[in-house]
Amino acid sequence: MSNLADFWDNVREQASVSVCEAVTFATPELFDRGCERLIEGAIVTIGLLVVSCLAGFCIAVPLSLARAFGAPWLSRTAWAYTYLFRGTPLLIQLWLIYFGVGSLGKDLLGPVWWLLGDAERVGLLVLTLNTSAYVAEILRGGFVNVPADQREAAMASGMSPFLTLRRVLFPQALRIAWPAYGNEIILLLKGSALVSTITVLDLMGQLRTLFSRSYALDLFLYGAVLYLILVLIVTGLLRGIERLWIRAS
Amino acid sequence: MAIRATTVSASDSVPDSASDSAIESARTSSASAQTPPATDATAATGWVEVRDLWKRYDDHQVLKGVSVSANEHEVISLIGSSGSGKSTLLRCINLLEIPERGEVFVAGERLPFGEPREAGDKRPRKINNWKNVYRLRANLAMVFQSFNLWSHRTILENITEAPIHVLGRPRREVEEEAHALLKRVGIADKAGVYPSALSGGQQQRAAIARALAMHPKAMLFDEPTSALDPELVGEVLSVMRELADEGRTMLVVTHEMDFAREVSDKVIFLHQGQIAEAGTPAQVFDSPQSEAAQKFLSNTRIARK
Amino acid sequence: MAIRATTVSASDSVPDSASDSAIESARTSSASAQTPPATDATAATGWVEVRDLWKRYDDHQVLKGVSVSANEHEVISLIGSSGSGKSTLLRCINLLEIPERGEVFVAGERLPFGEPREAGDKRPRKINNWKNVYRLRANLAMVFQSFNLWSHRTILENITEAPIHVLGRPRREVEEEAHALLKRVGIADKAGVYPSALSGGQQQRAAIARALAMHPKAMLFDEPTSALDPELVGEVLSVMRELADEGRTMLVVTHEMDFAREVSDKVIFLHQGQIAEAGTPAQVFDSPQSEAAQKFLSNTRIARK
Amino acid sequence: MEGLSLLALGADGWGDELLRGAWLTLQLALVTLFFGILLGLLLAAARLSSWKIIRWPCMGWLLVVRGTPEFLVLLLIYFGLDRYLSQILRFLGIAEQFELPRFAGAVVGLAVIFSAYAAEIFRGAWRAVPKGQMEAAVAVGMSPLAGFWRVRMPQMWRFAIPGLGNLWMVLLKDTSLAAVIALNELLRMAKIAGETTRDPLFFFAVAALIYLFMTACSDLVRLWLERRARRGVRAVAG
Amino acid sequence: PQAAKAQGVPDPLRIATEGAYPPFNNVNSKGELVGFDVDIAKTICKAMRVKCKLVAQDWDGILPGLVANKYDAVIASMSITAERQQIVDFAGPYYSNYLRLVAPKGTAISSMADLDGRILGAQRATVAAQWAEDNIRGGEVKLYDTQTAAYSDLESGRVHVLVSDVYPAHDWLQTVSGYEFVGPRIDIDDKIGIAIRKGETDLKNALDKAIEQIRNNGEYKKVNEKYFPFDIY
Ligand SMILES: Nc1ncnc2c1ncn2[C@@H]1O[C@H](COP(=O)(O)OP(=O)(O)OP(=O)(O)O)[C@@H](O)[C@H]1O
Ligand SMILES: Nc1ncnc2c1ncn2[C@@H]1O[C@H](COP(=O)(O)OP(=O)(O)OP(=O)(O)O)[C@@H](O)[C@H]1O
Ligand SMILES: [Mg+2]
Ligand SMILES: [Mg+2]
Repeated sequence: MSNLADFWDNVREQASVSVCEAVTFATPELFDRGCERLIEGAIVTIGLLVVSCLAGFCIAVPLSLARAFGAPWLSRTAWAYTYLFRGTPLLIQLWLIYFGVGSLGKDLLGPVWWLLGDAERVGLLVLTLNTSAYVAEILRGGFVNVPADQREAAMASGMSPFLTLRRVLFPQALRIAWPAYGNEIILLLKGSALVSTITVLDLMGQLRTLFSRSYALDLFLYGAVLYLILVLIVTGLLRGIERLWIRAS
Repeated sequence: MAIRATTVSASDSVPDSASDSAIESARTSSASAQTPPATDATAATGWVEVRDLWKRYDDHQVLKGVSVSANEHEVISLIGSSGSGKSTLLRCINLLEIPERGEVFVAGERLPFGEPREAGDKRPRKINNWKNVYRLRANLAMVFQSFNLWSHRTILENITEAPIHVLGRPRREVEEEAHALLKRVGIADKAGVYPSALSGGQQQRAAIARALAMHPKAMLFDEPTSALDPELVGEVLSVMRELADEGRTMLVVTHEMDFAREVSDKVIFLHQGQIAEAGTPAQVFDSPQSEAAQKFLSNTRIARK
Repeated sequence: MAIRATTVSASDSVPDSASDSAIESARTSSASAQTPPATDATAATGWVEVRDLWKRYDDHQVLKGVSVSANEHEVISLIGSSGSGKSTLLRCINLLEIPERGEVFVAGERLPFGEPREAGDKRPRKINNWKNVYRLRANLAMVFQSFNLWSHRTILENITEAPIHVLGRPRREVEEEAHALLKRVGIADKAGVYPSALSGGQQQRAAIARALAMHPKAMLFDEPTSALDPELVGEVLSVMRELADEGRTMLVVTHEMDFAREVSDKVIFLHQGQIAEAGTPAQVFDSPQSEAAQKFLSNTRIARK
Repeated sequence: MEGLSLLALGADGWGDELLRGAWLTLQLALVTLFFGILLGLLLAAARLSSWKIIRWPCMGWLLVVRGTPEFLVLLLIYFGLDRYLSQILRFLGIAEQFELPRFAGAVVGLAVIFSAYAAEIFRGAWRAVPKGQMEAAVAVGMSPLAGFWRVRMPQMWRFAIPGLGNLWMVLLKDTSLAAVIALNELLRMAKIAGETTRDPLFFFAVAALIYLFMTACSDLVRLWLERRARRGVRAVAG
Repeated sequence: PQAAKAQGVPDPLRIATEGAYPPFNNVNSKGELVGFDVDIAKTICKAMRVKCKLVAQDWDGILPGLVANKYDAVIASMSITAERQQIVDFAGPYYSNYLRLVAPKGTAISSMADLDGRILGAQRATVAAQWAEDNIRGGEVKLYDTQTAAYSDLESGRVHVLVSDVYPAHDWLQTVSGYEFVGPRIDIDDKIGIAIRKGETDLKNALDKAIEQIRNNGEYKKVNEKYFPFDIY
């Protein structure tokens, strides 16, 4: 565990140093002064995004299935979950868990403190839970809109519901849901900026810290450009996957 | 191979769909005519059988007590006017629709849905043992009236999908066979394209190939030649004859009276959700008893000739 | 009414689709056979005409120089094996697909797409004046091979949609007529339900009713009886005869050779994207010249009888 | 007990402030929704246009708006719009100084953000409508525009509503960005109350409940709309 | 005092404050802005004989709003720093500030060296945060959005010591037990001023004059005593 954490710290430091060395010839002086911190922040943001995206998706799939096909009680439970996380601001979720539950302190929380004691872990946890709720709802929309005859053809050839799901419903639902899913990833990327309010030094955290020193509005512009680059990368990946599918329809 | 087939037919008349023997036995089954011993009062007499089927959509009663029994080797044609419930009957047989009342037997096994019912009981029925249903469906291929090809898979993938993932057969073998099937139905050059790029008739042929690739014991065809030209109709007809000779049971919904007359052992005329006429083609076409059948047949051009 | 019809036929042979007169003239058009004077070198000779049509999907050349001309009153049957390009031809006529090369005339008007082309030019063509296309399409109803009923509208709404919103006719009148049409095709009781609750044949009949409700000058039918039972085929046949008598031009893709023989003035046999045989039904069916047609017809069961 | 008295309406408690904040949030969100959907449809149409000259700038715009942190978009629009409008008005000699009302500024900013995401959802829904449906429409002589309104649009909703529902939830909470331009919506009111009483968590929890109430009501509407949009479609569920 | 109102001062004078920094500026349960900053603002306006229009504005947008002419002055306990002076001018100062460390009672900190290996908390965008970042080498610094959040983490044990503006911390210590000021007073020559747009000399002069005036006539003292038992000028 601690090995991984060390490794992560190392990556952050070294990557930011080398990136900044590489770009310094082309970037404005103001940027260079904060460069290493900004790049380090960007790497934290990427880490948060990747992990919460993957973990959130894994949680979202069973949730969306429960929503779309589950028995009423199951569907309603899943709805309550998604609704709780979609219905309240991410900021409030972060604060209630970090400051609220966290204020119970190390002794009361016991092993949970491992998770709640550290701001980055709390950020990751809340982002994951939050995005899983949104993605679940998006996927549900995809599932219920797959034409019924596609499912019937699968069932008629003897597929079990699970197989039908895996081979027919899921690929088609994902295709319907894809643009909305892309939206969610981008919203998550930018929403992750809120973890800066619980002391995580992600891109926004570094940005605001730097800004509070210099009050140079340009800094926000550079920050915006960095976010834009991240969004560009995400959009590119999403589009690439979509391309593969469009061929097929 | 022969040995395997025998073991399968001995005790459990429905081969386990996930094992190799299923396919083998399906292929070589012409040798083994197995009607299981009648162990209980409700045992079936045909390989595919439905008894007293009632099916309603909302307040529209589509099927009103239909019973059909099809033995191995047997080809049964279902004819009847549009909206009389032919497709619904086929869909009930592999339980894509759950009837309110009635029983379905496949391979002598009673498909396990719900308790026997009182006549007046209108609650929707539930299926008890879905596992059984999946297993039996793999032996009961269906060609849909609207083809229902999977839009996200190429034609080849549409065909190999179920053999690989339901029957667990090796991909290479299945693909080889799929190519052969595509050639047989005349669309070998379309293996790699998606269904949306196919003409109506080509889609229908792909759907037929998909059903054949399962080597099912019984097949349910819903107007399998509706989009085909006469040349191809003849082609499909001969494929179906071969299938029947191999011992496969077939239920065919069709509007082509020539077809029904030439290919089937039994013809069933459905009228407003009930069987109005049943018998050999000669009986039904040449001397129909019921008024409905007389009227229906007298209006067809074939009868006029 | 008669006066209006005359004014329309005098100068502009395609009535303005948004005005009342369009419908009136469409209804009473049997009196006015109008082939416009040949004002330029490329003037059409038929009411619906295509010349030297080439259409390619990716690298698959589907149509290879097809020319068809249909006069008023005329029923033309398109036959040919599955995949030969029949549907594609119909879709090109109302420009659902844009051919790479060729010309389309409707009502003597040259549909305005692009400049005449060199043979080798492979750029996709563009349409210059879409307005014209919309106007002409309203006079050119189509029944699709896969019906394409609007899934979000009831059957009644499917039928009244275009007359109300394209032709601008009053709702009450259109609805009355729609009910009459539904009765005529035998699904009067399905007016209020959505297409997904209809059987295949019922959907096809709804699609036919939808096309009829437009009172088009010409109709394009893509296998309009594929899902119908023989009784209904006879019924549709008689509807089409009436339509022809009213002066409507019809292009019918069909696999029913009886049907083609009985109803059409001209039969065109399409083979691999080219016209292999054309002429009266007697010519095509009884003494086909081309090898492809001979083979096709000899394989059909009808020819065998 | 103490908590409840904190929430009293009137001079002694924070209840009325929070409710006023909630009302402002709701107003902002509703007005933004209206303009956001309109703008989103336009953007989606431009995005799907076959003309590169329309499509590419639109893609660029969507990328920039979606790529920039929301509060920055809002700041830029509120402060920027103001300045440029002033300049234009001064140039035209109509007015010396133009001040964009804060509410309008917030709506413009939020609508710009909302529409960028909505456009993507509409694009997906557009594509999901089966091809034959539009073909049937143009084949009866509808112009593409008529076909769009009468066939594609009604069928698009069933694919779009789940995504739009999510966006609506996001929007309802994104109104808190308006705090940057001094609008005291719900979340900021909760923050202020929390700082003043030194009990931010309590007020956040209360705000969360108010948000939940608002979203619960709107989710009922959404479910109803979704069911309506799926009429005529055979259900796959079950 | 002068009969006419000060020259070059808009009437009403639009003043922004944050509204979430008790006891200097916050909103009470009636929805009114209150606090030391607010009272000073009102007193200054009275001295200049102009009307005051106060708005509560989120901290992040407070300087952009000033530059964009949404209001004319910011009275929000804003420290005069070189960075800020690049984009705005300051009138005043109207009070001065120093820093203290706050920690649970009994924490052994007597010099800076004792901070090594501890986690230090501060509010972001304050001089305290700046000082911590510049001067803490051996420990870790965590930055919080609000003072309250920082207190909260001190209580949960995620940070060990807070470095804070002295007056709000003083105010907070009145409400809790178990915490105290530790270590020496950290004097950083922090002056708190009124931010105005660059180049508005008339306004600056008028404000400076008004501050001097209320210092002299006892109005400032009255306000001061309302909040603190010692002079904070
Ligand atoms: N969208 C498409 N993309 C690529 N190829 C296509 C597409 N549509 C049709 N084709 C191909 O064009 C050929 C002609 O198709 P068309 O639908 O015209 O056939 P058809 O004569 O109507 O056949 P059928 O009787 O089976 O309906 C077929 O080989 C088909 O695979
Ligand atoms: N999902 C449904 N909901 C409501 N009614 C339905 C549904 N599916 C079918 N029906 C009705 O049930 C009746 C029988 O339909 P079915 O599809 O079995 O007819 P069919 O005999 O196959 O006719 P065709 O030859 O036209 O295909 C029809 O009247 C149809 O309207
Ligand atoms: Mg049917
Ligand atoms: Mg076709």
